[in-house]
Amino acid sequence: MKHNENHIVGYGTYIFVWLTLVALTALTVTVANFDLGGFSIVIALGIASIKALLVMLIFMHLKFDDRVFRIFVFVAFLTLAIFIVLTFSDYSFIR
Amino acid sequence: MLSDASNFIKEVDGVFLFILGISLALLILITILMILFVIKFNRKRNPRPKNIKGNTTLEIIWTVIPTILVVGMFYYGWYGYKKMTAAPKDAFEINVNGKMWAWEFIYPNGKKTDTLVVPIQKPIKLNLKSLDVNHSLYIPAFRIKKDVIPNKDNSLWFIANEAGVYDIACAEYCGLRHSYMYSKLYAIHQNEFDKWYNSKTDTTLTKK
Amino acid sequence: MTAINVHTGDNGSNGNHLDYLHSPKKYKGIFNWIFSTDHKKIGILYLISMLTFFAVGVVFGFLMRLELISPGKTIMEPQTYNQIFTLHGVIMIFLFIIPGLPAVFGNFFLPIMIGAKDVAFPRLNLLSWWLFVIGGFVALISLFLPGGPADTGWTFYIPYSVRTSTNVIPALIGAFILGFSSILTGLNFITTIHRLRAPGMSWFKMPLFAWSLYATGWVQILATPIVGITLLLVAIERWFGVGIFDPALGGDPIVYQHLFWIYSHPAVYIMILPAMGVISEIIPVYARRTIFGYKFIAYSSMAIALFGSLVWAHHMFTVGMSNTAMWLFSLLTFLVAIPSAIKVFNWVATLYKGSIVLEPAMLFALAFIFNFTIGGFTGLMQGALALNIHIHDTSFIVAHFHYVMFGGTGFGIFGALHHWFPKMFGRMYNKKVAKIAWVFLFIGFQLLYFPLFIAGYLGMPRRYYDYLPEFHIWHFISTVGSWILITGLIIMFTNLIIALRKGEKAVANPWGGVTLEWTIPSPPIHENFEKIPVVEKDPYDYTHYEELEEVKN
Amino acid sequence: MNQTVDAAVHEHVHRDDVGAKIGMWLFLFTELILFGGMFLVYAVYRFTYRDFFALASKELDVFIGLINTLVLLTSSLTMAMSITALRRGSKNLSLTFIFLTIFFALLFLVNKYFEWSAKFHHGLFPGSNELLTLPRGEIVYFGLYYVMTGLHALHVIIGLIILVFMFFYVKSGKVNQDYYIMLENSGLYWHLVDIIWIFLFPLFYLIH
Repeated sequence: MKHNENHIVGYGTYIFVWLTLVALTALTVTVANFDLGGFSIVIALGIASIKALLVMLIFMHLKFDDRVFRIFVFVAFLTLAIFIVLTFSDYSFIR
Repeated sequence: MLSDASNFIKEVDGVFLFILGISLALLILITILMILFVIKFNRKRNPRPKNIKGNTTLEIIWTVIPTILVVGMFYYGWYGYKKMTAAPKDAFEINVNGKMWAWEFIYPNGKKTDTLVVPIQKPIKLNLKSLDVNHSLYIPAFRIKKDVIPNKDNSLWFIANEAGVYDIACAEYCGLRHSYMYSKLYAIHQNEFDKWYNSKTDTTLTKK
Repeated sequence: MTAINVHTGDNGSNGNHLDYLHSPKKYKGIFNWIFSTDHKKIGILYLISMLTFFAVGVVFGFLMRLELISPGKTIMEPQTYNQIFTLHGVIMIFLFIIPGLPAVFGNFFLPIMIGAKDVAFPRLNLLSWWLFVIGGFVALISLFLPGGPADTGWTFYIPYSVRTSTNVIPALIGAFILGFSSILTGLNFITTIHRLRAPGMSWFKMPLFAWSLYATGWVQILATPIVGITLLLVAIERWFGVGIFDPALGGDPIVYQHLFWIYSHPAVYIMILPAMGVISEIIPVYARRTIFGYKFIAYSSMAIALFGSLVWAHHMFTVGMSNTAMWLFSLLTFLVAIPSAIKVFNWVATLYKGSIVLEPAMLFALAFIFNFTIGGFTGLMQGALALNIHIHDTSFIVAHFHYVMFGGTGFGIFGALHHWFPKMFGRMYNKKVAKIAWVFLFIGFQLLYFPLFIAGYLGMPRRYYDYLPEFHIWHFISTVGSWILITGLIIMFTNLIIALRKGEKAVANPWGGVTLEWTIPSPPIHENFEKIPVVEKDPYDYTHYEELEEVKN
Repeated sequence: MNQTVDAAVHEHVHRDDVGAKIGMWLFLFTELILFGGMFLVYAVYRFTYRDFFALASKELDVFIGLINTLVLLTSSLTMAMSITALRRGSKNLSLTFIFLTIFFALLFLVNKYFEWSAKFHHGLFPGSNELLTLPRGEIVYFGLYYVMTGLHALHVIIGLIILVFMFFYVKSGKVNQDYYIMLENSGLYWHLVDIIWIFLFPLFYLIH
């Protein structure tokens, strides 16, 4: 656990990630102009998830921290996903 | 268990007795074991304890057996419930309005009543609508209940097997006079019902 | 680990350190308490405030039962009744049962049991108590406002909660603040357990109470925010007329119910899990043997926390959900029964070949198992769909959750109180009186709640101010039961309060326990341990009793 | 987690950086679930009122949303870099980055202010007569829009206040090369605010 604590992420990595994030933003705005039906929400949320993942892994240091943090974050997101999926077991199948 | 008033009594009371039987057996077993152990392994009688750390076989047994039992209970409950969901196509449909704090029943021919009158031996479907807050139409003797919720089309159905007078209650808290939101259900023979249904004047059977 | 001094005459202190009640003071008088970051003092603060709120809740419950002793008006108007049952629910749930075990006994004993000097964030701990008190007062302030307290039931169901003219917003904001108090406690405990276990105390050498608090902590963190935001949204809706849940503005009352129960069902496990942990502590001590199936009990705590978070919609089987949701939630509800059953069987098995002595705490533990088993089985009945339709929203449900919450958690709290009282206050109560109180509580409890099962099955809906004459007998028995129960409460608390001043000095280890809290003086010193212990043995290692007797023979 | 760490922790019981970080993450989860509850409400209503949502979202200005997205992403970058700077010992550079982050946060809020006031100018605010004439699906859309972006803006303000404190802490040396966990935790909070916006942006501005 200790040795990871001393990892310092360089400016270059951050700027690279930031550029990627900006590019993904541009992509999602561009894609939104096309009518893709039900897919548009999937794509929009997919891109947003990639962006969020990048922020968490690099900006929030999850990639370099102890494993226990990644497990925690996974559990938290899983819980939220389960809440949504189970609620939709009602709404998706209602007549 | 108590009557044969509606077509769902057998399922509901059946599940109840099924679970009650298993529960009672296990409750008695657990209680007797506790009392027995407390007496038998009392400190006076048994000053030297034995440190048993566990037993995997036992753990597996008392994981697997409850699992089987509860899955059985689940299936029994689901089976009974499925019958409640699908109203027959030829069901006689009555619209029900729930409002603070009374019920209103509207028949296909436009007749409006504050008590529910239905013919026996015939599927009845109630279409539930709320005019204000949540209510729940509950006929205890028939073992049925459904919430009446604004912006939502709920319905329930039943067959009244025996002629008689039954209570209709509101089971979802709805404010000041929630506990007075009672009405009556009159289950009568078809020919009697037809006569009542086609008469213009008499809207309730309370005088009868 | 230091040798365990069973029944030695002294209180375990070597005299060099003052106990926590007399430790060096930073502030004077009451400020020494309400600004203290000592986890033990905060635990006591919680105990006092929680019991105060409990007393208020009991009074409301007593008045409700009195009103229901016979049909028609007995002592109050319907509006008063509706407000009283709402307050009874809000107080008992948010101010008594949820903080009851984690915040009081968890705060006091978790750090000691895992060999730490304090929790991970002592100042946050104090903040969480402050939030608790503030939240409690905000929730109760409506008693004195024109319009009176909310009359919505503790569930605040939409749309009634945006229609009623009573003071709903204070109750909502109060519950929101209390939610954050609960979250901070959970956050603190999880971090404490991850970071501050004594050297050698691996996860599977942790006492089971710590395990249950760990599981509870996760539920507190991952479920409570949902109800926080939901209640906040209702408040915003009432304030600004924003359309979110109100059907008149396009909202959906069902989505409110989903959100409400996503928290409020797991909340039941926030209430019961620590009580299960307490029972797992009490039984080995008075049976004087190691717990049966340690790992299975530990894992089942986690399993309950997990499955308990997936079953909320079984409160909504009559609202008209899709069939898929119906069978899914019914099945999941049944699955949560399995880990609970495993615990009960392991507790009973722990009695086998023990050396049992029926001290008050043990009696409460046995009553817990009995009540919880009844509560659990009647819970199964509600998991069964066909049957749920009939008994949902009847007094059957009222009886069921009182069996779990009061007969279970409530008795668990009383058990914990009797088990740890000498350690917390360094005084011993009168055991005979405690046992008499237990008899009153047990009989009163059964009389109070069992008739409600019968009335419920016969069709007595809940939250009724008035009822049909056919239910009279059951309500009458129930009300008489409430008097017996309250008599028991009065005897019990009088006994404990007298013991605070006049009880004999307690020894360090009056019951012969082996977890870490029994190795330190009663009451504990300021930072619990003079030297952080190194743990080698299992948490419930009673083999020395076996050996002790072998030497004798 | 091994024993040596635990022993080390006990020696410095008042300084446990990893513990502080665990606590911060746990707190972030509560924030995540808090917004998650609203995302759940959003999902249900979008499912129910698909077309109305698409229609109502045309009222929002994608350009302002895009600008704000870029502003927040950039503020996350400067936030992350301020920690690197501090840990590499360049205090002044770190202060500059924190200052930039605060600047971007303010920019976001100013932008948000103009966006909201434009809406208010058009009469689209909760409880307004104009809003109540719209179809129910659109009322709900605007209800969610105001509540979700409003609560997000509140978090930006809280983050802003924290960052101002951090600026002075770093300046005074209370937070320094050795003891940077406070700045790191503030950063975690700030990035979470960013992540929430990453999802809010497509859900409110880009749906069609």
